[in-house]
Formats: sequence, C-alpha cells, structure tokens
Amino acid sequence: MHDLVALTALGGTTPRVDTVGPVTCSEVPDVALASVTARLGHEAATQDELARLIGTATPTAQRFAGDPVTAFWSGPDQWMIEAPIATHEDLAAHVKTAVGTVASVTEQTDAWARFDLRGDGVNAVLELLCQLDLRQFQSGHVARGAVHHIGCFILCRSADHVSLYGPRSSAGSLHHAVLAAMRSAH
Amino acid sequence: MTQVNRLTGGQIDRDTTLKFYFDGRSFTAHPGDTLASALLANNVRLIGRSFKYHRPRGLLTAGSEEPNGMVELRAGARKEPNTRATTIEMYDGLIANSQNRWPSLRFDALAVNDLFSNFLSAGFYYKTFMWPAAFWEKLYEPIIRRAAGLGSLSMQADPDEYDKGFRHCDLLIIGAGPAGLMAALTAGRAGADVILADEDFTLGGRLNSETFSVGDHSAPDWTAQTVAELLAMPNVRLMPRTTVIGAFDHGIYGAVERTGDHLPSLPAGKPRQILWRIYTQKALLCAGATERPIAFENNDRPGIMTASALRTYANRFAVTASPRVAIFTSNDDGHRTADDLHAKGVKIAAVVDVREDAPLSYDYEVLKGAQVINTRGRLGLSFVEVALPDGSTRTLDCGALGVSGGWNPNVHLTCHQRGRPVWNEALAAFVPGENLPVGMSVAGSANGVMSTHGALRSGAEAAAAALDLTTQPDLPEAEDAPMALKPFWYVQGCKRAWVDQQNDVTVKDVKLSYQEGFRSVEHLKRYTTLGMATDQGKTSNITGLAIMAEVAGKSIPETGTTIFRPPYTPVPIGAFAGRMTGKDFHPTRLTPSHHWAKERGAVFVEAGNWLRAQWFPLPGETHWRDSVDREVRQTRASVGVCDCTTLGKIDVQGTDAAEFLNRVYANGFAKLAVGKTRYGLMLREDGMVMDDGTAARLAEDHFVVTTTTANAVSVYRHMEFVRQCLFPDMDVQLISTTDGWAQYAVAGPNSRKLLQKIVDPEFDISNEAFPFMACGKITVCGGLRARLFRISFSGELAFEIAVPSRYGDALMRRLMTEGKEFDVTPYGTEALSVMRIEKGHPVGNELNGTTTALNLGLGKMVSKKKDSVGSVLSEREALTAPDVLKLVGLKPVNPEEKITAGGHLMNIDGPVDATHDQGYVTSAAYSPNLNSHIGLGLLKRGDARMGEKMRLVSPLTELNVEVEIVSAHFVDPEGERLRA
Amino acid sequence: MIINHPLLGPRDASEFTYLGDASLIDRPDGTAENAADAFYDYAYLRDNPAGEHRELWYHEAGDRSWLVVTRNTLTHEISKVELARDVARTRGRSK
Amino acid sequence: MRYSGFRVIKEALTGHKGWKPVWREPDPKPHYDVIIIGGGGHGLATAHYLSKVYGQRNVAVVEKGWIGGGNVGRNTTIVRSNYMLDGNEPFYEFSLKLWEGLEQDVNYNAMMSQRGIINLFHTDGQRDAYTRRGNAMILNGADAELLDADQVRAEHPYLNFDDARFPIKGGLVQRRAGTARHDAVAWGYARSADLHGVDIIQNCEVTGLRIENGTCLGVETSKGFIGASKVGCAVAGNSGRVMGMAGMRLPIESHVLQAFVSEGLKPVLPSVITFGAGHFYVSQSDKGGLVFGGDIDGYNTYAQRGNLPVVEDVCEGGMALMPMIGRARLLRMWGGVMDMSMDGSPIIDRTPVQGLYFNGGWCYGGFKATPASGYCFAHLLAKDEPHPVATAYRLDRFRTGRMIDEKGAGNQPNLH
Repeated sequence: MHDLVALTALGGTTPRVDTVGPVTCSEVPDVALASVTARLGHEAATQDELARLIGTATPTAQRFAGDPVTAFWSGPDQWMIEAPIATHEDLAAHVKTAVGTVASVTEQTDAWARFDLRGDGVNAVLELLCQLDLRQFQSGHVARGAVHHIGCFILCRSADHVSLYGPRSSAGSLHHAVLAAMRSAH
Repeated sequence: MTQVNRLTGGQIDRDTTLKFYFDGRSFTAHPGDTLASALLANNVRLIGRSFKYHRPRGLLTAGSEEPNGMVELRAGARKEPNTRATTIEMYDGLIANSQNRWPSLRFDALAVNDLFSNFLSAGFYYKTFMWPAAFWEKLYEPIIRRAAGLGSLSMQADPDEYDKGFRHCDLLIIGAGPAGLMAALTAGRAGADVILADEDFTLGGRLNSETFSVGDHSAPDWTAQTVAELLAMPNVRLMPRTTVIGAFDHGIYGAVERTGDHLPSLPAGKPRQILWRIYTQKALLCAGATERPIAFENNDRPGIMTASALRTYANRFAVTASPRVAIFTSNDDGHRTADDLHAKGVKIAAVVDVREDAPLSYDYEVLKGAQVINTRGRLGLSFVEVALPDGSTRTLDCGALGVSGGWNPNVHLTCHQRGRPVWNEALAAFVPGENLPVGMSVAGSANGVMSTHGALRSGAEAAAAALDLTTQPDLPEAEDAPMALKPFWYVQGCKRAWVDQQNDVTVKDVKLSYQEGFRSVEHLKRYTTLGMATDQGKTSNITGLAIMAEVAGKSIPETGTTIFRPPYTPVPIGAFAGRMTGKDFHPTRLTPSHHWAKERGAVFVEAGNWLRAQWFPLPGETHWRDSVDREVRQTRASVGVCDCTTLGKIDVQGTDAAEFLNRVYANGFAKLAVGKTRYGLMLREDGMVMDDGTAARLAEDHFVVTTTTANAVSVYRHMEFVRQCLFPDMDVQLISTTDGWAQYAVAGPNSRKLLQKIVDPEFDISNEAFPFMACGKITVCGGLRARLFRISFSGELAFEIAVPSRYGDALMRRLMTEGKEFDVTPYGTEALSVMRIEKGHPVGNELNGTTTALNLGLGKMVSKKKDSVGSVLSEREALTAPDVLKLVGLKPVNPEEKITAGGHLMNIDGPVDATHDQGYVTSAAYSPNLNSHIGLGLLKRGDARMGEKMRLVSPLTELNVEVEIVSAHFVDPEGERLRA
Repeated sequence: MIINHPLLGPRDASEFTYLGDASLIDRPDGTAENAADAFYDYAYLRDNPAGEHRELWYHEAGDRSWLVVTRNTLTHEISKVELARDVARTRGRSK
Repeated sequence: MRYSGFRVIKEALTGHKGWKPVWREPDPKPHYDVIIIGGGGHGLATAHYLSKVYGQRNVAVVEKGWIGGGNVGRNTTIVRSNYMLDGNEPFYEFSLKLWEGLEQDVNYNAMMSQRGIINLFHTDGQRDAYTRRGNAMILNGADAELLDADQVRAEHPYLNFDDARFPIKGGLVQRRAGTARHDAVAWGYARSADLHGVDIIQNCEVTGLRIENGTCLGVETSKGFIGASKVGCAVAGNSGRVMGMAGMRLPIESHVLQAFVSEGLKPVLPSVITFGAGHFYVSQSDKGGLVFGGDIDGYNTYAQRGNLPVVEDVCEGGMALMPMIGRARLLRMWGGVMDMSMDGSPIIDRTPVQGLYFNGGWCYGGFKATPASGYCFAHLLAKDEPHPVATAYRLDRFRTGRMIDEKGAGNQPNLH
C-alpha cells in the first residue's frame, strides 16, 4: 500500500462541514467515480452490464439508481458510476471488468468534488444557485447544469438531501457560492 | 410643527414614529409612509430641480412613474442617486438629499438657465458650438458636461451584496391590484403554481388608494382578507417589493425583489436585492394604468400633481399636499379625488373641468368648460389662473392642484418583444395590441378595463382562460362607473407648458421638432429628449405624441407610438451582476499543488480561470528575474518540477479512436504504436492552427489527448462536433479528465534519477525500456496508480507524471524531498516560458488564430495523404504565397539590449513605417543559458533570412534594436538532450 | 430563450453554446476535385435567412449533445429541436 | 440655411419661426445616377461625400423607415482607430481624421468628443498583443500610448485595483479617440446631402432589385420602381436580405448586439474604457448617462432585442471592473442587428452583378467607420475602383485567403 496522504478537494485532510440555519453542507471525499460510455452498437448490452453492476435497472435520462454502487445518467449512452472509495478505490478497473468491450470506461474519481446539502429549505438554497425547475426535481433525479458558471451534476437523493458534484479544481469557488446562498436563504 | 398635513385614517402605523432627514433637516414619519408622503406630511413641497432649466420641482405622482421627486438616498458608499421619493419605503433614520442643485435647493445658481430658455430650445446644441473647432473640446463641452446628469455616484465600491435566483411557475401575475388579486385567487384556488409580484410594499394597487367598498368590505379590508387567503395557499407565492422588469423570449421574465431597501441596514449575508429569472407557462399582466397630466402654462410648480396622486396621499397615507386644493380635469375621475379630499376635510378651492357638461357637486364649486391657463408661486404653487367659458378669468388660491387628463394603461411589458399597442378612442389611450409575448395575456386597467368591478372580472376571466379553468370564484360587488372623459392634452395658447417635466420638454419644443422635420415619433424623442428621462416618459410620451399628431393634422395612431424597452423601472447595475463581482467574478481553479506552492511563497498568475505558480522566490531574490533565471538554470543543469495539471486532458476511446484523431489532427495518428505518444497539430476548418498537444496511445482503442490550458474547453467542443456532426458512425467516445489527474513535468538531466526513486521498481523507465515519447500506466510510492509520459516541453530529458488529484499535493512534496540530493527546483510558468522560447515551441502568442502550420514552420506536419479538418483551406493562395510569415528566432546584436514582444521588424536600412513592415515579435525572454535576450517572431520569408540583420522597432515602448534572424531552436537544436 | 432538448426537456439557452448554420454538418469531401470551391462555400457563405433558420447549438453546461434547432430569426420561435447526430445520419454522414 | 450661434440667438429673439426642415421630403424621381439603399449612417455619409466630394447630384437615399433608425441610432457612440492589421488601420485612421473635421464639413454639431479610449489588459499575452497593435497604430500615423498599472490607476482611480479577479496590468490608450452624438451624425450627413441635392426618401422599402442579364437597373420599392445607373447597398444587419434579392449569399451572419444606458449621473468617467477580462465597455454621455455594452447575444437574429443572460454578463463585467457603478441604475436596454462578417472586418466592393455595389460586414464597429465608409463607398461608386485605404475590403478575400482577422477567431462570425 502506498504511503501518500490524500487531500480533500478543499485542501484539507478532513472533510469540511458547514451549517447555516436548517441546512448543512458537507464535503464528501470518500466516493470513487468512473464514467461509462457505450461503444457504438453496444448501447443495449452496456445497459445490461450496468444493471448487473448496480443491481437494478440502468437509469434513463436524468435519473440515477443503485446502492451502494450507483449509476447516474450523464449524457446519451453515458453514465457515471459512484461507489464508496473504501471498497472501490480502483473503481474504473472494477467497472471495466464488468462491462468488458461493450463500453469505454474512464476513471473520474478525482475529476469531481462532491458536496452534500441536507435539511429543510435545501430548495431555498438551490433556487439561488441553479436554473432547475425544483417542482419537477424529485428523489432519484439527476441534472447537469451551471452553478455560478461552474458546470455541475446535481442529484436529488431525497426531499431534504441533494448532492452537488463540481469540477475538483473549482471546489473552492463552488463551496463559496453554496455557503453564500445558504446565508442568503436562511 | 411636525406633520401639519396629516389627515385622519390611512394605512400608516401612528403608534410608531420614525425619524428621517432631508437636506439635513430632521422630520418625523410613520411606518407605511413613503419618503414622498412623509415629506408632504411635513409640508415639504420643493424636492428637486429639473434637468435643463433647473426649475423648482415637487412631486407629480405617488408611484414609480415619478419624473420629478428624486433624491440621493442614504450616504457614503451606499448613496443612491436619482431615487424616486414616491417608491422609498420609510425606515427609521432615513437620510435623503436633494440633487442637481448648487449651492442649495432653494437657491440654485443654474436656475439662470430658465431665463435663457428661449435660447436653449430643443436641439439648439446641434446648431452651434462649432466655431472655432477647438473650442468644443476646451470650452463648450466641459461646461455642458458639468451641467449634465442629475444625482452623483459615491465613487466608492458598492458595499452591498446582490443575489440572482430562478423560479418556475404555471402563472406569473404581474401586479396585485384588483385584477391581479382576483386572478391569483382564481388560479390559486384551482391549485395552479402561481407567483404574484407587485412593485409596491403593500399589495392591492389602487385598492389601497380608494374609499369605495368591495363586496361588504372597504377596499383595503377586502385586499387584506384576500392577501391572507393567498398567503395560506402553498401553491401561491406572493412577491411584494418585486418589479417585473422585462418580458424575454419564451416566457422568461426578469424580476427584481428589493429585499433590503426598506431596512436601515442589511443583516450579514443578506442581499440588498435579488434578480429573479422567472420561467413561466403563462403570464398575466395586471400592471394597472397611469394617470396623465394636462399641459398648461407653468404646470410644473411644486404642488401641482396628478389628481390620483392627491387621492392616494390622502386615502392611503393620510396626507394632503395642502389644506387648500384645486382640481383640473377632463374626466369624472378628477371629481372622485375632490370628493375624497373633501370627505377628509381638505378645502376644495374648485374643480376646473374642461367639459361643458361636467357633473356638479353639493360640496364644492365646479367650473364647467373652464381651463387652467397659468399658475403662480415662487418655489411652490400659491395661485391658479382659470379661464372661464365666458372669456373671463379667475384666480384660485390653493397650495396644490390635482390634474387629471385621463389614464394610460401600463402596456409596457406587452411591447418588450416589439408588440405594438393599439389606440382606443373611448379611453383616448393605447391598449395592448395583438402580438403579445408568448404566453402573456392582460387584464384590468392595463387592458383598458377601467372600473374596479371590471378589473376584478377581467382578472378572474383572464386567469381562468390562461389555465383553461372551468370554474371561477364569485365576484364581489364593486364600483363599476364607465370612463367618462373628453380627450384634452394641453391648453391652447400657452407659451411654456411642460410635457416631459424632468427633461424640460415643452409643448413648444414638440412643435419646433415638427417644424424642423423631426416628425417620426423616434425623431421627436431623439431630437427633443422627450421620454428619455429616468421615468422613460410614463407621464409624457402619449401627450407628446398627441401634440405631434395635432400639428401634423394626423390621428394619434397614424402618428405612431414609441416602443417601450426593458426595464420597466430602472434597476441597479449591481443587481444584474449578482455575486459575480470582485474576486468572485469568475470561478477560480486551483492546481493540486496549489496549497504546497502557497506554503513555498510562490507568486501566482491567472491563466484563464486557473491560478498557476509563476515563480518560486527564494530568500535573497529581490527581482523576479533572479528567481526565474535560477529555476531555468537549475532545471537545465539538474532537475526541475512544474505543475502542468492545467493542460486539458481528453480521454478518447473506441475502435475508431485512432482514425478519429487522424481526422481532427493535421498529422497522422493511425500508425501510432501502443505505448507511444505523438505531438499533434489541430487546425480549424479555415486552415489556421487551432491548438497543439500530444496524444498518448495507452491501448489499441484508448488515447489520452492533451490540449493547451487555454483551449481545453473549445478543443473538447470541437472534437464533439466532429464526432457527433461529421462522423456520427465512428465508434469513438470522448470524456474530459482534466481535473482528475495531478500532472507534473519532471525535467532536466537528473529527472530520470529522481523519478526512479518514486516509481515502483517493477517498472523500468531506463532510456532503453522507456525511450523518448514513451508512455504507460505505472505505480508509484508503493502502489499508487499513475501514468508516465516521456515528453518534453523544456527540451531536456523530461517526463510528465500523473497521479489521482487528491495525491497531487503529497506527490509534489515527495518529489521535493527525494529530489534534494539533485538540488531539485520547482519552476513556474515564467521559467516554463523561457525554456520553451529557447526551444522555439509555439504557444498562445504564436497560435493567435491567424497562423497556419506553414507560418509556424510545421507545414510538413499537414498530411496531404488524408482529409483532416482544415487541410483543404490551408492551401489557399494567400496562405501559401512565397512571402508568408515564417517563425524565426531573434537575437539582439548587442546581447544587453532587450527584445519586446509586440515590436515590429523592419529592414535594417529601410524606411520605418507600416507599408514596409516585415513582421512582428510574438514572444520574448531573457535566456540565462545564452546570457542574452531572445525572441520569437513571424517574419516574411523568415526561413530564408537566417543570419540577416534587421531593425526591431517598438515606438510604443521607445525601443529600436538591431537584431539578427536565427533559428527558433536556440538550445540543443538537434534534440540530443531529450533523447538522453 | 428556452431550448426544448429532445432528451432533457426545456433548458435555458444560456446552458448552450451556439455555432451557426446547420449546413456546417454537410462538410464537403476534402479529396474531391472541386474541394477548394466546395470548402470556400461551406466555410464562408451563409443564407442568413430572416425567418426559419436551422442552426447548431451545443449543450456545453449539460449533456454535451450537439443539437439542430429550427428557430425563427424574426420572432425567436423554436419549432423543432433534434439531436445533431441523428440529423447528420439522415443527411448521409457516417464515418 | 447655415447653423451658427448667431443664428440660434436670432431665431430665439424671433420666436424660432425661421427654422426650416432639416431635410426635404421629396417624391422619388423615375431615375437616379446613384441610389443608395439604406438611410443609416453609412448610406447618408455616402450620399454626403458622393454629392459634396465627388460632385454627383442626381443621387437618392431610400430608407424603409425613418433615417438614422438603424445602428447609427442605437450604438454606443464610440469613435477610435486602434486597429492592428494593415488592411484596417489606415482605413480607420482616415475615418478618425474625417471625424475630427466632421462638424465643420457638414455644419452640424455631432459633438465629437476626443476624450480618449483605454483598452485595459490583464495578462502578459494581452500586453504583447496590445503592444503589437499600438506599434501598428503609430507606424500607420495614428496615436497610441501604453500605460502601466500605476499610470492607469492615476487616470482611473475608481477601477477595481484591490479586489480584482483579473488584476489590471495596464492599458493601451488612444487619446484622439472618443465619442460622438450618434443621432446627430445621421442628421448632419442627411442635412448636408439634402443641401447638395440628394433626395432622401423615407418610408420607402426596397422590395426587389431589377436585374436584367447581369446588370442592375434599379430598385423595386414600396413607392414603385426607381431606376438607377448604380445601386449601392448599405443596410448593415439587413445585408443578407437585400443582397439575397440579387441571389447572392454573403460571408455574413446577422446577430443582435445589446446596448445599455444608465440614469443621468454627474460626470464620473473621463474616457471610454474597455475591460480586457470580460465583456464590458463604457463611456459617459454629455447628458450624464453611462452608455455601455458587451458581447453580442451570439445567435443569428433579425430582432432588435436580446435576452437576459447577456445583460447579466455585461453587468458582471462592469461590476468586476468598476464596483462603484453598483448603485447606478440601468435605465434602458435595446438591440441592434449587426452584419457580422467571417473575419470581423467589413466589405466595400463591387459585386458580380453589374451596377450593384455592396458596403457591409461592419460587425459592431460600424459607427466609428461611418465617415470613411461613406467616403470610400462614394469613391467606389463614383470611380469604380476602391479607395486606397479600402483596397483590402474585397468580397473574394475569403476565397483567396486574405482574411483581415484582428481577433484571430476564424470563420465563426459570433466570435468576432
């Protein structure tokens, strides 16, 4: 086992947690990510393999499914696989074995920084951050859009819990924007 | 003596008294007041000065259409010029000052302009100030500029925060008067998602200003009850203090919510205002109507206002502008004002009605068929002169005059997408026309339905229609009087009668505009400035138009209408910017080694949104050159490390990946072996170089492509275009992995030795096993997955090593500790740049979008054997002519002399001017290895001019240097070092 | 503006990047006889209609799809939105 | 009638009864030597120079609406000649010189105000590019200065120097640049052309071009056919439509550029300022309004209106550069339709159709070019050869590869 110390996206050794009123924003570093894109002509096969991998039907556009290994839709015939890093440090290799030659797999673990927003009034924060129609944005939905000019994935895990994935290099700016919105809304 | 003009009743909280200051004097007011109502309560009529003639001005209205009553609100960095007193919600400690006057409001020096008004007629400045020519700049314009403008900025940064937000609804209702409230009830009870927005801090619109009853309640009570019901509906969102400023494409509306303007100070973290982008299925405009004045001699004195404003002040704010009031009207509504004021104990001097058949009153005198022909009073109204039908005149003693020329529906938002309103003869006003913005309908007086009952009905019906509802609530009984008016715009024979009060546009100016041929409405507006003041002509456009129509002998609709533009009322620029200000203007991207570099005291530089280490100063290094020269020397002598994570990384996979790269790159990729990397040149379709980078083949069907930092996004977009739009059946998948990997260049003769200390032993990176341009997956530091590329930007033996970003910081620290024995140095973008110039590698300065491969000396890379993007158009005659620019190296004949990027190259003895320009310098640096300044340049026939002496001139920086044209490869031209 | 994405439904146009006339899909054959003329026409000449316009938008902040949007340049009304990849295929492009 | 201070005083004392219409309202004649399509700045300027400099009196300007209603009446009034490339700089410097004598030439005060322009830079790369540009300006006989950050701060202390995301490193200044009263430019040229016998025909929309065996014989209009020996098209954003009537496709797309004005404020900005790290440029009008703008909306359109995202983008740039304007209010926003060319530079040239001439592709830079554009187009119409400073503005330059691409953005009009 190597002896290098990992830093969180915000540059700490422990995840950052902030609470404003009813809403808590926590940095979530312990996820592994890998993107999967179907090879031309193998779209159906890819969905079958993914279904087996996440133990449920492969999510359609704007949806996610599976636990503890989750797949969320990220583009036409493309999904992001999410799993606990403790058990899936090398997720990409694991997924590649699963899908074999029907799909292309790319490690994305450190391409993204994840922040989870929890509590009542999460929507009051989100409406200051993104253009989503929150009336339609239900548990199990995922959307990709801009948050203060930063391209993000937003997952609605439940009415009072959303995950925000932003590019790791912009984690500081994204976190700053989220906190400002929390202070403004609550 | 405070609040002498207070009346009984009204919607103010008399239990609480607030203190405020106007021009340094302190006054009292109550919650529920506006600054305007509070000033009137305290008998302050003079509030400002007009723009051109500096005439004394008071309030004309009680709403956001106010052209006159403007102040500088608050103080210090929060000073807000041109703020309408009629929309300022009173708070304790409010500070306001009058503007556009000197030395004081009562004694304003520039009021002298008024004496010369005859010389300052419309457009006079276009006809003079031309002689002598130089005097415009030196004399005339400075004077004009000094007089320009109304309020002044603080010149300090706005200390407040603004937010932006996004909301979605089935129905957006704009305006919460009778129509809007009834529409909200209808839609809300039906379960629709409704947003009800109103610019006022109290919902209800005109209902707050009227005394009649709605159903069994007084108008304000019915309003309160209705608002309470709406508040209880989870599907209805009420947004008071929110102005819908514009109707944009596809049902998107802009709205500004003033969340903090009514507070003495903002709580921490709270925004002053929020700009909402509201996405609607349907929108219902219930913006009401605006009463228009009548133009007559000296109709601009403080105390002269619209009759409905007097009524609003009396009924809602319990204030009268004066104990003695007269009314000048062309319609029944003026009489309603007289009735309400009389009921509140205000003495009505008389009602002057232009109609012969005007209704009479038991309570006050009505002068039928009469007109106001002049007014008197120095800084405020004291007398009104009336001409009676029999030709006699009469003087009325009064401190306020209410004027009613009828009502103009507020059609503004219906015009934001170029919709044209249509003329309604009965109302003598424009009402919404056919082509409204998609999804918009209009109800209430905004649609020309002028009675309260009509407004309630049309609101309910319009909401039902918009949402296809079958049921509507029962309508309460309410006033349903027809609009009885005689179109009357201005009093004949007057000399100076104001149409646009803020910009001092008079009836005479409108006529002069016609006389000089400025007859289209837009010409009228632009020539006289009618309607271009801060109120955008809400109380003046139609009157001006009517006068123009009369002199032209045309009907008003024939004459036209000005088109209304967003915003409905002016919006602080800060609100449009939201939080994208200061350091938050753009997101900041940090590299994995950023925190470490900061500890090292690195100096950072912006590279797009990235922050990169520019150099790493050591103790004792006083000038940046000390650090940069050292970093270069140390790297070339031993080993240096540079964070190059910012380079774009694109994962390209699929069975057609190689062929795909063959199409997007000008040079060939089909035959690149697995485990090898190749430099790639990407062209735009027009043949210019778009970007360069490397592609490493990790497997038959897997490449990792790098792009320049600047072009990472556009190159990815371009590759997706080629994949999806040009070759849709290629089996290739693209995904960006830029942020996923911390990538460091390890360069210098000892780079291999350093890496061998951290690369796990099972991986042989010797020159034989891992030669120049090799690449592969490895592990480091005992099993961490990594990627190694043997590529070199510095021209030294060099590698780029990549590990997952979270370990980037640790890897950099490890390289530094393990590198101590080799005297390793981190180097920044400056040293990187010096070394690449020493090697003649083109970057952004050379890839400036106008250079071809041929210009850069890379012509041979453009394969003729295949059809790749840009290959055809790169062959055009002018791009391949013999004298095209070629990339060359430049050395000053005297090494002490500096070379300036941006300098131009001239023949050594030739003339120095544009027509003899031979080329220009793209990049320059000091080379510590050559102990000389060096540069790269693009020179006509450059490749054929090696050794030629030329003159480098930069008159801009006063530089004129003799330079020698040399190869761009200053260091190790044979490339032996990088293969070592 | 709002673009009704075939896969994602209505999305604000600010999430997209605009390229231009959808005829940019019809890239000529670079190896053909008249390639020079064909590419000049392809790269530089535009119908630029006042009315219905088929144009390319890229969902930069979204799913990275290229779309062909049929939009009226006088009213901005959008009458049709298709995946550019499908359009390209129907126009005979392959690999 | 000659305009002067004395005249203003005289009229003031006699009730302004003597002022005559600034231009006649003639009915079209059956035939003109030259018809100019488009009563905007460029069309009216062309008419002025054609009649006054090139002595052509049998000239008509046909305008579908009211003159000056196009981009000359909806731009941000900036006048400058700070260009880099050989094909451009001599032309724009010629234009600036014409601006400097405009009022006396047309006897109408267009309030040309040489308050200067500063283009700020924020990176070394931008500095190098501006250095190259400034040198090109000087080598072409124009004026240019390079300021460092301290010098910029001394002249513009209210800019954001302490909290900037992209710090100001300096600026390229042209002192002779400035602003002019845009409407007055159209009216001044119209008045002068009218006085020299040009017929200005408003509310006369061109519905077709009568072309017989390759020769243009005149224009079909809403007021009937009008014959002409030569027809010049100067219709900016509508170039595609009008030239389409001749069956031509152009290297041009029509895009909307929004512009904005604030409420009137006491003077705060001494010169024109452009932000180098965002889409924002601003000046202050003599009336006190901050006149500002940024980037085009970016999509093809003929609608003279834009959308919110660009409004916000522009104001973000403004706040990032000069946070003191946060409490100044945006009063009015509008749009103009720009004829965006494939290299960001204009076209003044003959066309394949005999007797049909084209002037367009001005992108959002047409206002400053108005005098030279009119002069050079008049020269081309009168002499059938390009004016020496406009020789590079050929229609066929994209075929031959002689693009004039200041930005290096290539064949994508919305990037210029």
